[in-house]
Amino acid sequence: MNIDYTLNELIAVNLSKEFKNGEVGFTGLATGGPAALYITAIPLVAMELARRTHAPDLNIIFAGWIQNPDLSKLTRLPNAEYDETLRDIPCEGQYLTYPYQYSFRRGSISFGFGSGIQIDKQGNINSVCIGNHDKPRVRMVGPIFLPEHFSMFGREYVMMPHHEKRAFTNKVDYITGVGYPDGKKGRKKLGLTRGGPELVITPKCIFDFDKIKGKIKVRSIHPNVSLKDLQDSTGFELGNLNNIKNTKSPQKHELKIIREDIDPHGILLGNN
Amino acid sequence: MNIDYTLNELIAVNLSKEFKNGEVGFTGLATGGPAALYITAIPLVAMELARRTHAPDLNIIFAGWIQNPDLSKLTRLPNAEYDETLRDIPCEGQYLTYPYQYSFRRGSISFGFGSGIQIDKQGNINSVCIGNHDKPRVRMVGPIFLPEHFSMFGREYVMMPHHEKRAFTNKVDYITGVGYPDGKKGRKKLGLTRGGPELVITPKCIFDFDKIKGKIKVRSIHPNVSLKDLQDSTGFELGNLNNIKNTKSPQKHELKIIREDIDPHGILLGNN
Amino acid sequence: MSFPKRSKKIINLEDAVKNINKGDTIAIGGFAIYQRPMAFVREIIKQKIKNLTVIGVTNSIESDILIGANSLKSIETSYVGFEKYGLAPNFRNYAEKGKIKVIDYPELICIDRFRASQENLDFWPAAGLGGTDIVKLNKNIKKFLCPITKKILHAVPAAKPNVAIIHALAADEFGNIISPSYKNMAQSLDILISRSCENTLVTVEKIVSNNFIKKHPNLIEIPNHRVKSISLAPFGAHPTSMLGKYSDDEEHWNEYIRASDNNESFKKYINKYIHSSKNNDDYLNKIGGAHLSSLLQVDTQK
Amino acid sequence: MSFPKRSKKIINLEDAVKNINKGDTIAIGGFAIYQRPMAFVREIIKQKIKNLTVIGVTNSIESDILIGANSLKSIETSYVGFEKYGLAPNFRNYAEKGKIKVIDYPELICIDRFRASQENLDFWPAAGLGGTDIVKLNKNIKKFLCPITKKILHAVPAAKPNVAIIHALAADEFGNIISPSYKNMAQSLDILISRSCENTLVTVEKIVSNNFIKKHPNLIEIPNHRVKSISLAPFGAHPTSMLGKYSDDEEHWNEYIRASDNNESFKKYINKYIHSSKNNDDYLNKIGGAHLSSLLQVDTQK
Repeated sequence: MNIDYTLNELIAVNLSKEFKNGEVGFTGLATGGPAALYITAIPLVAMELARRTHAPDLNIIFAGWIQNPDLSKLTRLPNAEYDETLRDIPCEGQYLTYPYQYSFRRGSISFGFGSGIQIDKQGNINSVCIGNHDKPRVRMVGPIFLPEHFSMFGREYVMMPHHEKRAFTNKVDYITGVGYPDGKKGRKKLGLTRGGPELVITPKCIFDFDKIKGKIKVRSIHPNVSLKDLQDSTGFELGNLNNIKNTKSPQKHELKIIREDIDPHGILLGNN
Repeated sequence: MNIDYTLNELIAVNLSKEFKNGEVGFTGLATGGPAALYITAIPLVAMELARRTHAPDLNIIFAGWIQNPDLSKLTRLPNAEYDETLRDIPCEGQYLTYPYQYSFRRGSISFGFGSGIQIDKQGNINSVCIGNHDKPRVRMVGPIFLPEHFSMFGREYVMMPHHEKRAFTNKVDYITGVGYPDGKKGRKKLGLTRGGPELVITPKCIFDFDKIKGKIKVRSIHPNVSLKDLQDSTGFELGNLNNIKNTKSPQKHELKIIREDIDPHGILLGNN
Repeated sequence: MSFPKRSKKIINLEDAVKNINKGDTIAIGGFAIYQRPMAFVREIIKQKIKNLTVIGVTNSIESDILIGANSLKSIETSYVGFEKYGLAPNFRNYAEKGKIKVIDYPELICIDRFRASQENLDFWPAAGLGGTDIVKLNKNIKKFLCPITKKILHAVPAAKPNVAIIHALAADEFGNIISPSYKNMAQSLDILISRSCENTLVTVEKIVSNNFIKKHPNLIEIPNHRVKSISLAPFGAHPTSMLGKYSDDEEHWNEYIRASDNNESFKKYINKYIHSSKNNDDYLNKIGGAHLSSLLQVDTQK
Repeated sequence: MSFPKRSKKIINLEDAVKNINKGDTIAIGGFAIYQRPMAFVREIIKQKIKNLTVIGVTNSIESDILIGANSLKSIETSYVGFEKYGLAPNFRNYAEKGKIKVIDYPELICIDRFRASQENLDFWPAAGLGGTDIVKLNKNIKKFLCPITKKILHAVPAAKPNVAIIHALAADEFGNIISPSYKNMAQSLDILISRSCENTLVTVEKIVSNNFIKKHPNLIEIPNHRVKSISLAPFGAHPTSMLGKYSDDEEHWNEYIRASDNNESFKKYINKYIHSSKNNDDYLNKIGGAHLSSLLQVDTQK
């Protein structure tokens, strides 16, 4: 039986299985279509799906300050952190003193979602610049909250909306968030006692990490993506991919929950 | 011309002259008649008098969280920090997040008022215990906010409701707040870069400090107190007091402001 | 489609107290004589849990009663006293007999110790402690120099409570706690300690619906995932006050203080109000409906 | 009896800006694209004050416009961008040409730097920075070990702004500032920076009576003694928003972004809205009464 689903649905469903009951998931707010889709909309659907399947006690933190929003009341994807749209959405808590009074540093957040312009083989992420820092070829917004995502959250899902050679590189030009230099051991030596990237999710595949060796590896390749396409779009060697499995297709009942209950108007995942 | 005044009025008027325009004065809340009179009521009257004479921009912080209360609306001296009496008194600000978010440590407070069970020649104060700490002869409440009074406020007025030998001692049994061990130099060596006791005010005299030598000395003796009485009530040598001046008597207009404007019902200073 | 159900966090006070073990280090919510989780504390005494350490800021009857019931081995705080009701009788008595270990910290530093725990730091950098006996008598405070300016500082150890206990206005069954928007020290510290510890046990005046929570999301400063259990305990702070809800019970404070005059009378007090009370409802009946009603406040401030 | 009069802190915006000197390190209130003291920033540009350093948390148009007007020498922050309006054009352009020094800090650490100043610490102890280029490129961050557990930490330098500038709802003539009780990051950070600096210059939407202040004492989180001057500047955050009062001006943001396309058009923009505007009133007339009215919000939340 062949079920029809979109790439966004594929990613959301696979992500949802990563979350355990009782955990707390953190999304920030990105803007611009692809970034917003990957670090806000897909994670929200994935977490809501987890709540409706195996993790009813999962807490969703939306835009850094809205706890367990009623997503069915969304009329559009909010594009500002502090405007009426988020202020007025029904929810179970507003962390108004976020973030400086809150215990994110203590480990309140089980996992988060982040993105950058580059990620490398060790899982380091870059959101600052391409080229020399003091006169860069491309200057981006800055570190923002990524160093915190990569050190104080329990784990980080790196969401990359574009799978291109220049973004998946041997070594990032600027380390905003630290991956696994010399593995978990290396993190510890740097004083990083928790957290780090868990998966890297792209339109073509899902990466995970050999956390001992400190090396990224392909966990699964999305259906209809060729091994050659994947390697050609990636700036570092992927090694032998012959035994790589396909990313698991969504089940019918999972798609039904997404389409009928979580995102009936296609505000989050679109109607593509 | 002889003007009739009370000891409380004498102290309040003399204190008021210590405050400069634009300063911020801090009172906590003590309970029990004598302590409350000395660290709360007299300071409030003194500060209000300063506001009405030479320091209109003086800010009063009452009970640690009420800014510039309308004292004429007091119907009794409040005896609790967080009850309706203080919540409902008209004022210009309530520091509800006091004290941990506030910039007391940055130097917001010009001066404060504190007391203890012992004070010694160097100006060290004790509010913790008499005798050995782990099995004391007398155990008092603890350090409370005094270490902060003596290190982060600009200066401290020590208000001692009883002038007795056992309270004015060569060396306190426990240093809660640091005076001038080896003078100001000694404070600096301990990392204390600001603050310290300025005056010690008692029912018999006003002490100040030789801040270079780090030694308490009598600044003035209250009218009608004999030199012998003063020395007999003090646990350390006062030295030659022959040239000591009398504490300055209040002026008629100062008493008029206190009696008619600040404390018309005698709620603060009593009618004694 | 039927979805899995969320877990409820409501348990009996009796069961909640079973989370406390002999020898634990506990933080008790409230401030001085305000909003203390007294119903919870009474149940600790009823269950005869011993050898506890209280880490506090300013403490009063919630610790004094534990001391008098021989439940505390030590207390780390800036103050134990009853404010307008004078000195804390059991604390003073036990301290002077050397029967309780007292570790003194300044008031602000006591709060900093919880801030350190909240932010996962093992210490807090404190200025202004030099020369005090607070430092001299406490080997856990370490002198160090500011890494940037080399100024003298002291590293004060984080609070690190095993368990935190607070009394709050209301919660839903999932454990989202309502704090009033007009807060003072008691509520501010409750929020802080809930963020300093993974075992926060909460008693509440009222259980409200999840819809009520959704109507007031800005009042949720302690979200369900910071809370281990919720137990219903109306008038749970009695005889301390809950500003905006009820005043402190002056009559009962005085009864307590009189009872603390000697061992025998204190035992009688504990027996009457704790050991021979079945539960919090039974306690409240002993205090009396009319008397409790007389403590209720009018509050139009949200 | 006549008593001496309290000093008033109200001065013209033009005079307030004279408190800023060439080379100063300034903190600018608000957060990202919310509640920025834009009227004040425009007056800085009008008075051609140069060589400034901005110490921030997340920055947007308030810094981008200063960069485009050649007023900034450097910026220390976690973010310069326009959120939903995309990248900050002048920031990006100047950074890529090496014409502005950018010192990167993580978002929470940016806030910690102000907390350090608030508490008179010269550093803040930060965990989790090891291995980042944030540390590698910044000689002012010093590695040190926790004095108690010897865990690896980094000492991040305090913010230490010379001057802080914020835009607020209202103030009385003595300088007591009203903050809404429903606050978000913009107002929280404004309060924090007012406590980190002895030169806080405030613009307000409205001057209110001292009696109004006395009616709402719980809204005074920035008392007069933390404030150096008050200047009236209605719509003083335009084109950024003031949640509960007015929305951001999407049309004007887009005009600004179009103008930032090249030097000439940006000069034209600055000339039209700043150099050839007499004052804030004149600016508001250029934006237009009807257009400003269309931005007003309905807010029943206090």
